[in-house]
Amino acid sequence: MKIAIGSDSKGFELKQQIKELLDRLGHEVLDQTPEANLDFFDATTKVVSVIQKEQADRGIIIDEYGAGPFMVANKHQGIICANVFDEHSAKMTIGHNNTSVIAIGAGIVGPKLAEKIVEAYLDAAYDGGRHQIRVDMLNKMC
Amino acid sequence: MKIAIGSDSKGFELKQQIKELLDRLGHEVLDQTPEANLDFFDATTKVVSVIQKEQADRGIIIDEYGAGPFMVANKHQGIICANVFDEHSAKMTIGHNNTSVIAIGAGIVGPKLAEKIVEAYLDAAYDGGRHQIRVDMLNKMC
Amino acid sequence: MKISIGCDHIVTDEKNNLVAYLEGKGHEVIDNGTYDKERTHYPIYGKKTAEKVTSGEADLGIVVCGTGVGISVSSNKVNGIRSALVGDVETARYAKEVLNANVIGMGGRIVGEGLRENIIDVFLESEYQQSEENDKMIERIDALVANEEAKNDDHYFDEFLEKWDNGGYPDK
Amino acid sequence: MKISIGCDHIVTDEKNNLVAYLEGKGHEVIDNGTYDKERTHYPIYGKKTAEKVTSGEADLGIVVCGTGVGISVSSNKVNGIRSALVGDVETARYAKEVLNANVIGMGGRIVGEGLRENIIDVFLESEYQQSEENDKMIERIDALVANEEAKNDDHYFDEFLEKWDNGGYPDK
Repeated sequence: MKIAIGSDSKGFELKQQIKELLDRLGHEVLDQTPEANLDFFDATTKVVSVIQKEQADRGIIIDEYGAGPFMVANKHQGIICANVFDEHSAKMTIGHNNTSVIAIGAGIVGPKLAEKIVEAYLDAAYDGGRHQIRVDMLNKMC
Repeated sequence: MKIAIGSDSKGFELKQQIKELLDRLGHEVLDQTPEANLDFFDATTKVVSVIQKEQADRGIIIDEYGAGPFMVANKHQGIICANVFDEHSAKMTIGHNNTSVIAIGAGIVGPKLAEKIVEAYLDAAYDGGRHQIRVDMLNKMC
Repeated sequence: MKISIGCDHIVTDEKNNLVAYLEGKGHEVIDNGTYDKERTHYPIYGKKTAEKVTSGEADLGIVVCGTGVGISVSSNKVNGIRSALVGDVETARYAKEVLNANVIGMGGRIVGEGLRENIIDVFLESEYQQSEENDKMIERIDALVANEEAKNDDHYFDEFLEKWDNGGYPDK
Repeated sequence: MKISIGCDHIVTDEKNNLVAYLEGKGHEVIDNGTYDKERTHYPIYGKKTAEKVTSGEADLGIVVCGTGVGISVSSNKVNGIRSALVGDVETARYAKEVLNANVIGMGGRIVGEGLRENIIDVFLESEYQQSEENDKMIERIDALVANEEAKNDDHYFDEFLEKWDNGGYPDK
């Protein structure tokens, strides 16, 4: 898969580690924030823009809490972003919400758990079916 | 308070950060593992021994998951150790279990959350009362 | 405080328990449903709950679904809402203090009841720490405007509900 | 699999739901109580649940109390038990694969039901990854011997229960 990734300064170290994981898993990584000095707003906007243009399959944004990227990403048309702090939710939110972007808070989620979240997120597929009405509703909202 | 702290190699970096936090909060830190190459068994044994000798008020052990230190610490006479991954449990387990040692998994818990866990753990006090019968039972077991 | 709350059919019991918890603490609660366990769709309740906050009828909102994701995303897509999806106390505190979040979302099947209550306590008690930096970030987030015409339109989702009723969505 | 399960009075409903979940998946469950919501003491149930594992009556144990701490500590103080207190899937996987944990503990008021079920699924499915290093660590943990005489003694806690009945513990 093509994965767009970005981070602010506080998420930079974890982003570098997740990039290595993505490499090992054989994914193509599109790093939208090679610079380490962005805020979460700019980092999120960059990743979201790549997803909106369908230049990547999924996006990952890392800052300290995940809460800011969640607020910013979900204001964008067609973007469904989950702030993920557990492996089970990572799997469920793809299946039910067709989540195209996840946010991870590097201050809250440890690096091993973050790796497992990313693995679960990339392994899972959207269930479609009855879930599509909710996704249609979200996409109409913005 | 006097805080005994220890880590294995994978918890070493977070331990250094928590030591700085404890300094800032005005606690006396007794670092039982200045070396970075221990396993969790030895790190745990060192911290537990200080608590058993009543040379420190509370103990903190950091490795990758917290699960190993939990197993080791709770095999020791008079030791009640919690593996803590949320701030609410950090507070509750002092109040109800009179926990003398906490374990934190640096691979699971991010550094900001770890700080909040340690703060909540050190701010809380044992409730005593009806909880003492359960603590007596634990202490008889070993 | 006046709290607007909403959930989907997966966590109706959990939402009802939260309503009782909040009322027990002296808060006034606007319960936007859902009220039973009949299958329904989280954006309806995320939108309703959020709109009570932007209209000023409620001070803050709480949304819950299975993982919390769907309903908190839908609340965040309402203009003027800054919604935080959390699973721990500290993220709730940060979201209020730094981002002045006005809705909090949680997964009723992810976060246990005691932790949920503690997260809500901290979210309600925490105060926005005003600063030029924080104000500016909030302005930037609020400037990302979604569809304004959606607001307070109870028929906004009718096209999808009609399609649903007509079997347009395969019922997995 | 044969699963031994125990809880305190704070999470009886949650334990009952887990029993139903496990039986629904075809497991045989030994329910060590508590069975109602009358105030009782978690070490009684942690010890009972663990002893069914060391005796071989059950393959694995599951213990739940409010935070999970008290009951999992008591299970771990039984000789031969390696108990893991967890709040996430990966720690459960690690505890089984590396430490061959035979009891898993969770906080019924901390971890939501969906996540609890997923954690248990992963714990039951994961297999111990035998290696010299892992074997050696487990040997070292098992060599930390608690009171052997405690095992399977249903009157082990009588002195404290008597004191409790006689008002020896102030009832906060």
